Parts: sequence; structure tokens; C-alpha cells
Amino acid sequence: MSRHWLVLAPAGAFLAAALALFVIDAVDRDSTNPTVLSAVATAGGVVAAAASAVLLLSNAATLPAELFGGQLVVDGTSLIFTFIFGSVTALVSLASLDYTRGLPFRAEYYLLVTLAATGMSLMASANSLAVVFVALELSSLPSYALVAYLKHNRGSVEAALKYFLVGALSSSILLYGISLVYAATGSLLFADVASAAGEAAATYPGVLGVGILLVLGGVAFKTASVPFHFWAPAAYEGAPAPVAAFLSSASKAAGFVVAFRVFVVAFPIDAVANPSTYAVDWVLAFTVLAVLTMTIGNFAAATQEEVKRMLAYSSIGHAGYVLMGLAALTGVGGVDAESTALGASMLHLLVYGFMNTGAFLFIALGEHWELGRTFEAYNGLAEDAPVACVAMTVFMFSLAGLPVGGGFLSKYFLVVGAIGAGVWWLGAVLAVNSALSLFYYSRVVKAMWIEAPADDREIEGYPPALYAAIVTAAVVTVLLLPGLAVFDGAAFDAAAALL
Amino acid sequence: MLVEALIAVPLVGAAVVAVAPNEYAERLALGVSAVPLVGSLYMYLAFDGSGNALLGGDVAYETFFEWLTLGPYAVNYHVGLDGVSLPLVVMTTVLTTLSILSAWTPIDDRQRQFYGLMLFMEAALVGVFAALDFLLWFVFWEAVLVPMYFLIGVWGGPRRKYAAIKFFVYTNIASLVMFIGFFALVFGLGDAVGSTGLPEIAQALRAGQLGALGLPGTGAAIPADVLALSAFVAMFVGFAVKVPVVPFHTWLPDAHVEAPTPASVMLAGVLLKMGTYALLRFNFTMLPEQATTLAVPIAAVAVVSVIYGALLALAQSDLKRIVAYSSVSSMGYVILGLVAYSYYGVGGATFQMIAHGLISGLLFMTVGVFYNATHTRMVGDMSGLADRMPVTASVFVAGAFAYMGLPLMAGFAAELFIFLGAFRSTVLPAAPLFTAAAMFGIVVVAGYLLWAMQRSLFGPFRLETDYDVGRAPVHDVAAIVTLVGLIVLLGTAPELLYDMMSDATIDVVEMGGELP
Amino acid sequence: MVTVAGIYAYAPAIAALPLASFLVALFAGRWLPKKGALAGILATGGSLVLSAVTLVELVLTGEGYDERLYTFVAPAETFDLGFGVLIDPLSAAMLVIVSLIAFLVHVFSLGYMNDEGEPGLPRYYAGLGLFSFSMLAFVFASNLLMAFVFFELVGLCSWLLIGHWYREAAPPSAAKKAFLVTRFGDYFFLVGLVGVLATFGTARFAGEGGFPAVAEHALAGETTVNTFGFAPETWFAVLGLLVLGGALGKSAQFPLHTWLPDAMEGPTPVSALIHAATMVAAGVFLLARMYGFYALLPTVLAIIAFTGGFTALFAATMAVVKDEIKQVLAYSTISQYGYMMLALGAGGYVAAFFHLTTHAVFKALLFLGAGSVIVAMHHEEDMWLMGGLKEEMRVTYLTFVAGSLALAGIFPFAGFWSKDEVLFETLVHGLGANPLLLGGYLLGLSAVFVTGFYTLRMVMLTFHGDPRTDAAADPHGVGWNVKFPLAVLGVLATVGGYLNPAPLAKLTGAEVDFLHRYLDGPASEELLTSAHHYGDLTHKWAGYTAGSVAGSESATMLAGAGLSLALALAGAGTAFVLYRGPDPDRHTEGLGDLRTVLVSNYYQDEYQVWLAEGLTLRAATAADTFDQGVIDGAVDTVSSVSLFSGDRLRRLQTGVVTNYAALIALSVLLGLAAFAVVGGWL
Amino acid sequence: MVLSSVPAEYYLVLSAAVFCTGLFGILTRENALMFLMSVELMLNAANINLVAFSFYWGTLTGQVFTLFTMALAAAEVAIGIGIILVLYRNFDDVDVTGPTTLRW
Amino acid sequence: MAVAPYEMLAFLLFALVTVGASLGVVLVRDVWHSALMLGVALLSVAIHYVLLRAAFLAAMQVLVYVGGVLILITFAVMLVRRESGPETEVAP
Repeated sequence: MSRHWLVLAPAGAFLAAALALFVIDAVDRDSTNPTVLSAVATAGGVVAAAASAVLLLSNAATLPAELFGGQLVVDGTSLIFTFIFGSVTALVSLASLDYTRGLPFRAEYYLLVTLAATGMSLMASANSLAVVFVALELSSLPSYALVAYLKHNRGSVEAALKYFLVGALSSSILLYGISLVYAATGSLLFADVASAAGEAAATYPGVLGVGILLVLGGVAFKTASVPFHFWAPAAYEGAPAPVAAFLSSASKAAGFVVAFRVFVVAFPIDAVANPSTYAVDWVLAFTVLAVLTMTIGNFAAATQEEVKRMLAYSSIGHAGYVLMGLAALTGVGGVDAESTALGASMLHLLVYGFMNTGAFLFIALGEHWELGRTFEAYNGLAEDAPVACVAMTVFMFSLAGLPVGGGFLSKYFLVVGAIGAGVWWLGAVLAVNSALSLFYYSRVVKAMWIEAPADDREIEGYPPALYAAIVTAAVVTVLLLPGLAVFDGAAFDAAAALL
Repeated sequence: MLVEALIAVPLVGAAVVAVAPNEYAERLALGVSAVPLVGSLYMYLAFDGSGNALLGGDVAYETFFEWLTLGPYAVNYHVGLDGVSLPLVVMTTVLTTLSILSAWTPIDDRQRQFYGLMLFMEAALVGVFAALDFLLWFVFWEAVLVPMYFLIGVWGGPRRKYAAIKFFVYTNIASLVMFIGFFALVFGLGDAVGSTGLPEIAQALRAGQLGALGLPGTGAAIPADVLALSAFVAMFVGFAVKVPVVPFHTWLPDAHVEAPTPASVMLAGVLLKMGTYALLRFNFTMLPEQATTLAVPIAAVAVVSVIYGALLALAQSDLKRIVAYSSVSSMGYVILGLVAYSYYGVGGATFQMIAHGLISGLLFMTVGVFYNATHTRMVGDMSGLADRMPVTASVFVAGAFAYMGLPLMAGFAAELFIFLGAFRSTVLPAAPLFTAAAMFGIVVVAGYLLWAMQRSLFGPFRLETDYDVGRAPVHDVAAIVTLVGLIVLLGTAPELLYDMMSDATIDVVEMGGELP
Repeated sequence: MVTVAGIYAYAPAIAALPLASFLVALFAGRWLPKKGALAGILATGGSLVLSAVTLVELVLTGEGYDERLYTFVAPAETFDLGFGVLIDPLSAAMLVIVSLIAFLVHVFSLGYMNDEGEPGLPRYYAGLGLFSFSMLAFVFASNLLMAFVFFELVGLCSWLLIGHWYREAAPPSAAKKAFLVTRFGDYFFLVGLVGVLATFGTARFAGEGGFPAVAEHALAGETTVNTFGFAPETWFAVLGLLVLGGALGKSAQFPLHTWLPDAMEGPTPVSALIHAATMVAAGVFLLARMYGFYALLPTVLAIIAFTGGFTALFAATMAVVKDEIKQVLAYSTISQYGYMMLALGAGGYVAAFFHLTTHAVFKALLFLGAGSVIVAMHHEEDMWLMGGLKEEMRVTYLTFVAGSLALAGIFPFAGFWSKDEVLFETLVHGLGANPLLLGGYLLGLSAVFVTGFYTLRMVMLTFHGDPRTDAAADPHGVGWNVKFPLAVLGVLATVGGYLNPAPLAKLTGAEVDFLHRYLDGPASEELLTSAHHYGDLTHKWAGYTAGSVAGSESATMLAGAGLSLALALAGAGTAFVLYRGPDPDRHTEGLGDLRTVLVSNYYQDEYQVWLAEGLTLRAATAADTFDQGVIDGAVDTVSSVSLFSGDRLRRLQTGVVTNYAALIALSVLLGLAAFAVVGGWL
Repeated sequence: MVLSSVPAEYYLVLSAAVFCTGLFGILTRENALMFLMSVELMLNAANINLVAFSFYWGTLTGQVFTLFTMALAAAEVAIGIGIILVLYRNFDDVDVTGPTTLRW
Repeated sequence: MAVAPYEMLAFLLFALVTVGASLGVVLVRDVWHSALMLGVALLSVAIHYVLLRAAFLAAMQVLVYVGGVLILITFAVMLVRRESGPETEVAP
């Protein structure tokens, strides 16, 4: 029994960190040492990641473990994702030590981060539509506040407004979808929904279909998939860079884990979309979404003038790649191919968690130095900050899919999965988009290394925590090239378990 | 573990050099690069492999351990050298060391980064030639591009940014196309292969295990022959960019002109060979039937590359651009040799890879030495350089004649073998005509090189730029003279390499030759 | 007692010695007292001795030698790629000629070049050494591949040496032209070489295994070779013509002759050695070397003959109007090689080689003489600025006149005998079998007159009359090292004809046709390179039979000899009459427009330059424009279209949140509508 | 015991109507507060569904979930109002179409 | 199973109120009146809960929504409304 509860350790670590921050803030409001705050949040992330990894890779607990009457489930998928959340949280919290230096409400900042992470880890384990909604809100609400953290910065506020408004709209769409699914199936538990789905699709195809589509919309918001992506460029651009890192890596991953579990487990495609009981072919919907998302994301990114906004769009493009994992569930390629595709999506999110976080943290470094936003602002930065620029180069190339980091392998897995699952043309779309992405990613690299530096730039000091976070992310990104072998088995197993 | 050492030493060296003080970087880099140079020469002497690595030959210096698994496919760390790859590895180490020497003068900024990247590239190049697993190979393949991108972009000429991006994006797109083509094959093989190992795939293909590739969702399937043909075309196009073959060549002159001398040397000397090496390893070894089916268009492309590239070279007035376009021309011979599927054709193509690597490296290096002194490369801006820089001019003359295929220099042997092989090709219809057409390249190449030499080296001394032109520094001269020596050595005794090359390519030839 | 094989085993040293002198001059020449000249003299002297010994050995023992020395690559397939030594009468004699001239030119250079305090002497002697090496190796090459290799190398040396004075504008340009034009010929040679190897699997010249023998068997239907779908006759003719291309280029035959006059930009000893006596002979020698192959091909033989005859006349007419002494000699060289071609085409194998030999001697002599004059004239080459030199330069004058008379074909100088034999062979075979050859004969015969004319014109303008300039009045003296070679060559030019006085032999029956007997000697028997073997072949395959005028060989011979001698004398006499006197007029100006055409070399240069610059360069420029505009333009278009569409797509993001909501709502509705239709919810 | 009541479809129509009204408000009104209120309407539409079908399926799940959503809606409004207030402070207006610096 | 007519009547009536008030929320120009309409709409939803035998939920609806959310909105309206113009005229 005690071991049963052990599986909640990752989520617990986040919650514990949040509570600890509460206490610290409550006890010592005025003279709180920022290092302590950051350390607590970072420790929370590290512990969560470590606990997930241990649970995932060892046999410390029997998986999958269902809790609270099946409302929560801890399995390979949830652990992989809590690992991502933990890592990103740790990196972001570490980096924020320097970033928030001199800003007010630091305790609240870390508190919101850890609470959002708690929400995400619950999303990863949600086994019921109710928990999905609650957890999603738990992660979203702190996020809104985090985006608005720089409350005197008009960009930050505008970003928060847009994020919040689109978020509120999406969450009501999601909730309405859930209510329709409930209307059609009479349950919110995934397993029960799944078992009732076939009959519901036969009886109330419209209700179930609209419900599923609306749920898809809600999920698409969280994953910043086109056309629910509109908030993302604004939010990522306006938010403080560590928050943008957090949102674009962890929050997006959280959206995906919900998507994976809800659609794969609760709406089995052969129940909701077979000729006799046809409600909605969500695989088709995801296919459209994937193509739109990667194409629009990448093409829009190609012509940006500001690095952060470019990263925002590229982040959308990556969401499109990950969506391929769902688009590949056509039932054609068999379980092997589908678990490869889905597992590849998870692996991509894992690698992406590091490389994208690192990239945004590099932007945080730029904001710390007040370099400016445009590509030109980074001209010749390699002379002043070679280490950070090497790291950024690794991030960029890895994001582009060059084999300097794990990004290559995970994209490769995605393509292999897509081909195996019969959506080989999606692989081709990915290839085209990757090629384009190389162009705009290399613009950053070009600016840093190739362009002549601006004359009047002054770099004052090298923030150690931010550097530590960036370098860690870079090292992990590179190590994930050979080291993805550690995770790939687990990811494919987890995906197979879902299917 | 020698191959690993050959990769690891420059890699570690790159890291060390990258943090060393600028003023020691060049010497340090030279020292580091000497290690793989000596190592590869030792490996050449101690080489005991036989046969083709992909077709069940006895591979030398082999290492194998498991890396990843992906569904039904195991991705392994598998490296080893055969008679095709070993010479290329040796050429890589030789050219890297010499390029580093040739970089001492022109690179006066951010040296540690420069030499770090050079060493990094060396490691990746050795990896490309040694890898026997597709994914591993691809990792190295792409890793080569990154340092080259920086080398062009940071230390290049005025339009370096455009050139670097163009090079980078163009060749990467090509890699993607090739990647897709290759994986179509792997999927077509289905359960016949359990890994992405190149030997396994090549042998499965040879055993005729390629099946139809089902197009899920439609119920249709791509028949095996269509699949193989389209995979062949995709891979060919992918590699053709790298080689480069007309009409995929336009990145090359831009990259060459803008790149600093050592990068040009590596680009022309080794990077282009990656393309032909891959063509040999993938297209012509794995899909001989398709290669013979497409023999005529491929040969036509080769001939067009030779003649058109030479004509373009003739129209240039920038020395580097001339040499760059002539690379397009010379690499056309390699394609012709490969598609001939004959003993001398394929062997000669392999030999030409080495020969052209050394010769074009030499020419770029020499142009670089001139540039260091004159700060111009435009033929019209200078004349009579031989007056001030007699040794360098002599070396340039030697290199130019080697390029023209002067006998007893490496280029002649290579071209002769290719022509012999192509002329008698049983695979290529009207082989003599194609060969004769390609051979006309030797006239045009003489035309533009002689013309360029006449105008820049000879005549009364005149220089448009305002620099004191003196004799080249010793290390530059050492580098170029060494190359001349190697070129003459290989030209008089091609047997030094040709033996192992033909040993490794004869299986390929037999595959193509045995076909109806 | 050295055994035969023992002597022949040293044959490679004939070439290796100059190679050593090349290396010495290249790497150590700077520090040597004569900058490498002595090394060159020693080496070529050694070569000469060795060649002579070889020749003697060959004559004495009557055994040839054909050995593979070095394998280029292992013959793993059918191709026989190796280097070897072939010593037969032809190559042994040619070795002597080449090493003799090379030796003399080295000696001459010591006076000609070193006296001027030249820079770049090590380079010069290295070039000479490399040339001697390549030429000698070419001569004893046992197969076509090796021949091609050294054929190319002599081309390189020619380029190096023509461009020796690279600091001036003209020599590098001339060097380029020389190399390019010959390269154009070599292209065909290379195709032919590859074709020969691909057809026969071997490129050996001699013996039953040699490709001429195989070709004969194939024609006879005794064996089959890969003829790429053609009839063997056709295919072999194609191969023959291809190789002929190389020979035309090197031997400066029409239409590839244009480089040779320009090549006179090189130092005069170089002109003597390379562009008169040896390298230019390589083309003719090559044809002679593989005559067993050409003898099988009547069409090709006719083409060779006609080209040769035409070139002989064509070049001679151009020599008439030239003002520079070396230019006259250059066109004369072209013309004389035309005779050799004519002889080869007409089945006169011995005649061709005979003329090659005598020409090598007297033309080297003339060039060295001209060099001597030029030195004396302080590097003035225009004959109109000379005059009256005979008084001041006795040795030069006498030897030069000997050479000139030989060139003009005046009895009894060497050129008379050899040219006469060429014309005789052409005549009899033209009468006997192939009337086409008669055309060649007439061309050759006409050239005799012209030759006599321009030769004497040259002599008269240079040496006779009054000095027309100060320099001519007070010429610079020359030393022994100039006079010695002149003397040697002068003697040879005078008596060289007795090497093979065929008319004497025929008329008297005396066995004095030494060269013929030598070339027909036992050493050539087994190697299938003997003169009578070739005669048999031309007879059998090309149908060459001897005809005669008035049914008598003697009559024919006398008529022919008399005719050519008369013409030569007439030409010479005309020139003598026109240009005698202290201050001759420029009579050629009376030719009017014809002179313009001749001075312009029949506009041959113009059209070739047009081919190179007007056509090829323009095509190249067009290709470049196409490349930049269309091909590269397509590449750039792809990227700009991508960027443009990216720019459009990002405009979706209006920044107005209400629009976002609207788009989201719209997408959801669209999705619902789509699935409502698909799913049949309605 | 199955209670007889208004047919479920009626509630579906009602909730749909409310939902669409809310959506309409979002699309047409530019005042941030109106936006917020419209969202509340949409959430309530979902709640109506949940409660109605909780009744029809005879389980409490829907009702319990409705309690959660109420709490979350309240929290959302709280956050939203906070954001609107900083918006007001920075832009002197609560017009959602006003701030358009982050675009393209 | 017939539907009790009064129940149906009540549903229809309050459905009308709900929809009408909702439309009022989005159509009325004045924010404050919209907020009041929202209160009406939320209250009528509570009535629906009662009809659906969820009295506790109805109570919560009133407490949480009308008592909490609406008050928050009211605050916000007061805080952000412009001081000038006819809209500022609040009922006495």
C-alpha cells in the first residue's frame, strides 16, 4: 500500500516545494533570501524528475498504478512527462534566480511555477475528464499570472491578457466538450467513457462527435496547435523569458500528455470512427492539425525579426511534429508502428523540453543583459559570451534536427513512426518544414557567430545560475543524442501501454 | 579501437584547442592533427581488410556495439574500414593537417575557434567514412556541415553569410531527400533487416528481399521495383547536391569563393568526396539494377557536369571560382566512372576521389597563398606573380597541370582509369560516345587553367591592390609542396591505393556487371 | 663481354640520365656553377653514348628488345597498363637522333643562354632535362599508353620552355596556345588510346601480342575483338584517325599547325630542339611506331598523305612572306613534316623516317644557326635588319648555307635525298594503286619550288648584301659552344643523305640504302616492325603497289629526282635573283592582296582564335549567365517564395484578440460542419 | 427510480443556446469584462449539461464536477480581473482590441 | 413516461429567462447592466438545477456565482469604468 502512494512522489515533490515556498514566504515575507526560494523550487523539480526517472527505469513500483478510484493513474507515460516537467521546472527555477533578481514577488513567482508544475503532473496522471479539466486549470491559472509577472511591462500585460482570454475561451470550449461527452457516455472516467463510446457513437453520434471535437479544441489550445495557437506567439514573446521557456516546454508537453491519454484511452478510434459507429475521426482531425501547425509555425517563424518571437513560432512548429504521433494512429500500421509514432512524440517532447527551454533561457540571458529583441541584437555575441553561444548553437541545430543533439533522433523516430503508420507523407511534410526551420534557426547562429558585433554593447557580469541552467540544458541536449537510448525503450513501452 | 581513436583525438583536441589561447591555437592544432595523420598512415600500412565492407567483405579496424532500438530496427555503433574508405580517411587526415598549416597566415582572428572547428570537422569526416550503420553515418554526415557552416560564415569573404546559409540549407535539404529515399528502402525490406546497418541492408537488397511498400490507408502498395527506383532517384539527388552534379551545383561556387582557404581545401578536397563516396556506397552498391536502368540519364548528367562545369570555369575571372567550377567538372568524371560499372570505371572513380581531393586541395591552397600576398583573386587584377613568388607559382603550375590530367600525376591515372572503364562499359549504351564527350573536358580544363595562369602568373608584374608581394612563408610552401609530392607519387604509383580500392569495388562491379 | 640483354637493360638509363639532370637542375641548379647546364650536358652526353651503344648492339646482334618494366596498375582485368622498353631499329635510331640533338642543344645553350646572365637558368635546364627524359622515354615506349604519357609530358616541357621568358607578355601566350592546340589533338589521341585499349586489351606496339598484329588478325577474321558494333575496318579506321589527331597536333599539321610559329617565342635552342628536331617529330614518329596498324587502313593512309601534302605546300607558301628568320624556319618545319606525313600516307615508311632524320639534323642546324645570328644581332630577328653577316660569321654562315641547301633539297645535301625519296614513294604508289596519292605528290612537288625560294630568300637576306643596321655591321661574337654544335650538324647536313641514297642503290644496285636495310634488319623481324613487313601490309590491306612512268623504275626515279631538283633549283634561283645585291627590295609586296593573305597565314589563327574566344568563351559566358540566372535563380526563387509565403502567413496574427477568438470559433465551426457531413450527424 | 422530467434534448438545446450566446459575446464585445462575463455564460452552459445529464444518467458525477467547475470559474474570474486591472493600469482602458503591439 | 406539465412549463419559462438574460449580457451596451443581466442568467440557471433535483448545487450556484463571481465583476466594473460620459450614471 505504501508503495502505491510512492508513485505520487513526483507530483508530491512539486506540491511539497509549493507548500514550502508558501511557508517560507509566510514566515519571512521581507527578507526572504532569493537563493533559498530558487533552491526550493529547483529542488522540487529535480526531485520530481529524479523520482520519475527512478520509477520509470527501475521496478520500484508496479505500473500502472491507479489511485483515487481510478481518477489518477501513474504509468510510463505519466512518468516520462513528469520527468519532463521536473527537468524544465528545475532549469527554469534555477535560471530565474538571476532573472528575477531585483524584481518583487519572487516567492510568488516560484510558487506559481511549482503550482503550475503540480497541475501539469496531475495532467500527466489524469485518468478522468474531470481531473483533466481541474488539472489543466491548475496549471493554466498560475501560468496566466506568470505571464503577467512583469506587471509594469506593457508587453507582459498584453501577453497575459491574450493568453488569458484565449485560454478562458478554450477552457470553456473544453468544458463544454467534456459536458457533451458526459452527456453521450454518462461517465467522466476514461475507461468508462471508452467502454461506452461505441454505443454512444451509434446512439448520439452528433453529441459525442461535437464533444470530442470540442475537447480536441481545448487540448489544442494547451498545445498551441493551429488554429488555437494565437495566444502562443504573444504569450511567449511578452512573458518573461523563463516563463516563456516554462510554457513552451512544460505546459505544451502537459497539453500533449492530456491529448495522448484522452484520445487514445478514452476515445478509442475504432470505437468512435468506424463505419458502423461513426462519431468523429479525430485522427483525421489531428492530421489536419499537424500539417497546419507545423507548416504555419515554421513558415511564420521564417520571417520573424525578433528572436523570441521566432522561437515562439518554432515552438508551434514543433507542436505540429509532436501531433504526428496522434495523426499516425490510423490503425493501419499496427500496434508496433503506432507505439513507435506515439513514443516518438513523447521522446520529441522530452528532448524538446531541454533544447527549447535552453533556447528560451538563452533569451532570458539576453533580456538580463538588455540586448534587445531582434536578431541584430545578438550580432557577434559569441565574442562576449562564447559558452552561452555554443549552448545556443547546440539548441538551434538540435531544434532544426541536425544530429548535434537529441532533436535529430527524436525527429528521426517521428518520421520512422509516421512512415510505419502509413502517414509517410506527413513525414515528408516534416522534412520540408525541418529544412525551412534550418534556415531560420541558423539565422540566430549566424547573428551570434558571424555578424560583426554592435559597438556599444556592454555585458555586465555573467549570471551564474542562468549560465548553469543553460549549460546544463545544452549538455543534456547533446548527451541525449547517444543517450536517448536510455529512454527510448521506456517511451515505446509507455506508448504501447496506452494503445 | 583505432577508428575510435581517430575520431576521439581530434574531437578532444578540438575542445582543447577551443579553449586554448589564440596565440597557441595554431601550433596546438597542428600537433593534434598530427596524431590522426600518423595513426591513419599506420592504419594504411597495417591494413588487412579485403572486399567491400557492405557486401560481406573482411572489414579492418571494426568496432561494433549496440546503441538504440527502434521498433524492429536496431541502431548500432558500427565502424570499420575497407579499401574504399581507408584511402579517404587517410586523405582526410592529410588534408586536415595541411589545411591547418595553410591557415596560419590567413586566419588572424578567433584562431582557437577556427582550429577547434577544423579538428571537429576532421573527426566527423573520419566518422563519415568509417561508419557502417546508417544512422551513425548520418550523424557524422550532418555533423560535418556544422563546422563548415561556421568556417565559411565567420572567416569567409564579403558575401560569406549568404554563401554559408546557402551551403548549409541546400546541403541539408539534400540530406533530407536522401534520408527519405533510404528509409523508403528500409521499409520496403520489411522484416528482412533487423537493423539500420549498411552491410545488412545492402546484403538484403542484394538477396532480392525488397518487397512492395504498402501505402496504408489506400490499400495500394508501391511495387518493389518502383520503390527501388524512386529510392534510387531520391538518394541520387540527395548526394548529387553534395558532389555536386549539374544542376545542383550552384551552392558550390558561392561557398568556395567566400570560404577561407583552409575551408575551401577541406570543402573541395574532402566534403565533395562525401557525395561520391555515398553514391558509391548507397546507390551503386545497394541498387545496381536501378543504376543500370538509369545508366543513360546518369551518364548524361555526368557528361553535362563535365562540360558545362568546365565552360562555367572558363567564364570566371576569380581564381577560386575557376577552381570551384572545375571541381564540378572533375566530379562529373567520378559519376561517369561509377555508372560504367566496370572494373576500371568504379575503381577509377574511387581513385579520382583521392586524386581530385589532393589536386583541388592543392590548387585552393595555392590560390590562398597568392591571396595572402596580393589580397585579390581576380585574374585581371594581377599579372606576373611568378616573378615575385616563384615557388608558389611553380606549385600552382604543377597543380594546374595535375588538374588537366598530366600523366604521371594522380589526375591522369584517375581519369585514364575512368575513361577506360567507361569506354568499355557493358551497362551503358553508346558508352564510347559518352566517354568521348566527357573526355573533351580535358581540353576545356586546359583552356581555362592555362588562360588563368597566363594572365595571373606570367607577363610583367602588375598588381591592382596595394600590397608588398614577397615570397610565401615556409609553412605554406611546405604544405603545397607536400601535396605536389603526393600527387606525383600517386600518379606514378597508383598501385599504392588502387590495389585496395579495386579489391573493395570489384564486388560492386560484379553486381552491376552480372545483370542482363 | 656484356650480353645483349645486359646492354638493353641499361636502355632505361638513356631516359633516366636526363631525368637526373632535371632533378639536379631543379633542386640544386641555383648553386651550381653553370646552373645545371653541365649536368644536362653530361646526362645527354651519357644518353648519346648509351644510345649509340644500343644502336651498335642492335646492328651487331640483330636482336630487338621488348620488355615490360613497370606496371602502372596490376592487370586485374584485361587491360595491359604498363610501361616498357621497345628497342627496335626505329627506336634505336631515333634515340640516337634525339640524344644527339639534345646533347648539342645543351652545349649550344651553354653559350646562348648562359652568356646573357639570364635569371631562371636552373628552370631552363630543368626543362631541357625533363624534355630530354620525356622524349627519349617516348621514343622507346613499348606501348601506346606509355607513348601517350610521354607525349603529354613533352607537351608540358614545350609549354614550360616556350614560356621561359614569362616576364614578357608574348611567350606565355604562345606557350598557352601551343599547349592548347596540341591538347586539342591529344584529346583525340587519348580517345584513340582508350579505344585501342578497350578494343584490343593491350596497347603494345610490337610483336604478335601487339595491337597492330591483333588488328590484322581481326581483319583477317582470325580473331575477334570488341569493335563496339562496327565493322572492324570502320572501327579501326576510327581509332586510327583518333590517334592521328594527336600526331597532327604534335607535328603541327594542318589544321593544328598554328601553334608552331608562335612557339618561336621560346629561346632559340628550345626551338631547335623541341620545335624543329624532336618533339614535333613525335607525331610522325608515333605514326611510324604504329605503322603496322595504319598500314591496314587505306582510307586513313590516304587522309594522312593528303593532309601531309597539303600541309607541305600550304606552310611553305606562308614561309615566303615572313620577315623574322625564326618564322621562316617555323613554317618550313611545318612544311617538312608535311612531307613526312605524305610519305607515311603513301606507304613510304623508310622515306618518312629518312626525312625525319635528315630534317632533324638540318633543321636543328638552321635553328642553331639562326640562334647564333640572333645572338650576334643582339636579339634582333627581323631579316630586313640584317644583311652582310657572312663576312663576320664564317662558321655560322657556312653551316647555315649547308643546312639551307639541305632544306631546299639541293643535290647532294641531305635533304635532297630524303625529300626525293618521299616524293618518289608517293609517285610510284600513286601511279600503281591509288591515284589520290598523285594529288599529294603534286602538292609536295609544288612545295619543292616554294621551299627553294624561301630558303634562299632567307639566306640572302640574312647573310648577303650590305649590313642594313649597325648591329648587323658589328655583330656580337659567338663562342666555341655555339660553333661546335653548328659544325657537327653542318657536317651531318651535308653528308647525311648518304645514309640512304636510294636512287644510287636502285640505279647501281649497290647496297648503299643503309637506312632501309637497317630498318628492315633482323632485329625488327620478330617484333613485326620491319620495313618490308609494313610494305607487305600496305600491299595486302591498302592495295599499295608500285607503278612507274614509262614502265621503268629507274626512269621513274630519274624523272622524279630530276623534276624535284629542277624545281628546287628554280625556286632557289628565283630567290637568288630577286634578293641579290647589296640592298634587295621587298618583292613580296608585289603580291598585293595575296601577300596580305599569306602574312595573315590564311586567317588560320583568326578562325581558331574565334573558335576559342568567339565561340567557346562566348558559350561559356552564356552558360555562366544561364547558370546565375536560371539555375541559381531557381534556387533563390525557392527560398524567396518560402519567405514570402511565410510573411503572408504571419499576417494571420493580427494582434487583435477578438480576431483570434473569431478564427478559433470559425475553425471549430468548420471542423464541426465537416465532421457533421462526414459523420452524418444531421 | 427513474424520474420523469423534461427531455434531455431540451437541456442540450438550452445549453447550446447559452453557449452560443456567450461565444457571440466574445466575438462581438471589445470590453474585457464583457469577455469575462461571456466566458462565464459558456461555462454555465457546460454546467447545465453536466447537471442535466447527471440527472438523466442517474449518477452524481456531473453534479460533483459542476462544483469543481464553479470553483475553477471563480478562480478564473479572480485571475482574469487581476489581469484586467493591470491592463487598465498599463493601457488606461479595458478594450481587448487595444493592445496590439505583439503581432505578426 | 409523460413529463409533468408544470415542470415542462417551468423549464420553458426559465429557459426563456436564461437565454434572454444571456442575450442581454452580450447585447446591452452598458457593462454594468450586462453584469446585472449576468446575475439574472446565473440565478435562472440555479432554478434549472433545482428542476434537475440538484438543490445543493443550486445553492452553491447562488453562493459562488452570484455571491462571489458577480461581486468580483462588479468591483471590476467600478474600478475600470470611465468617469465621464452617460455610462457613469449609476442608478441612485
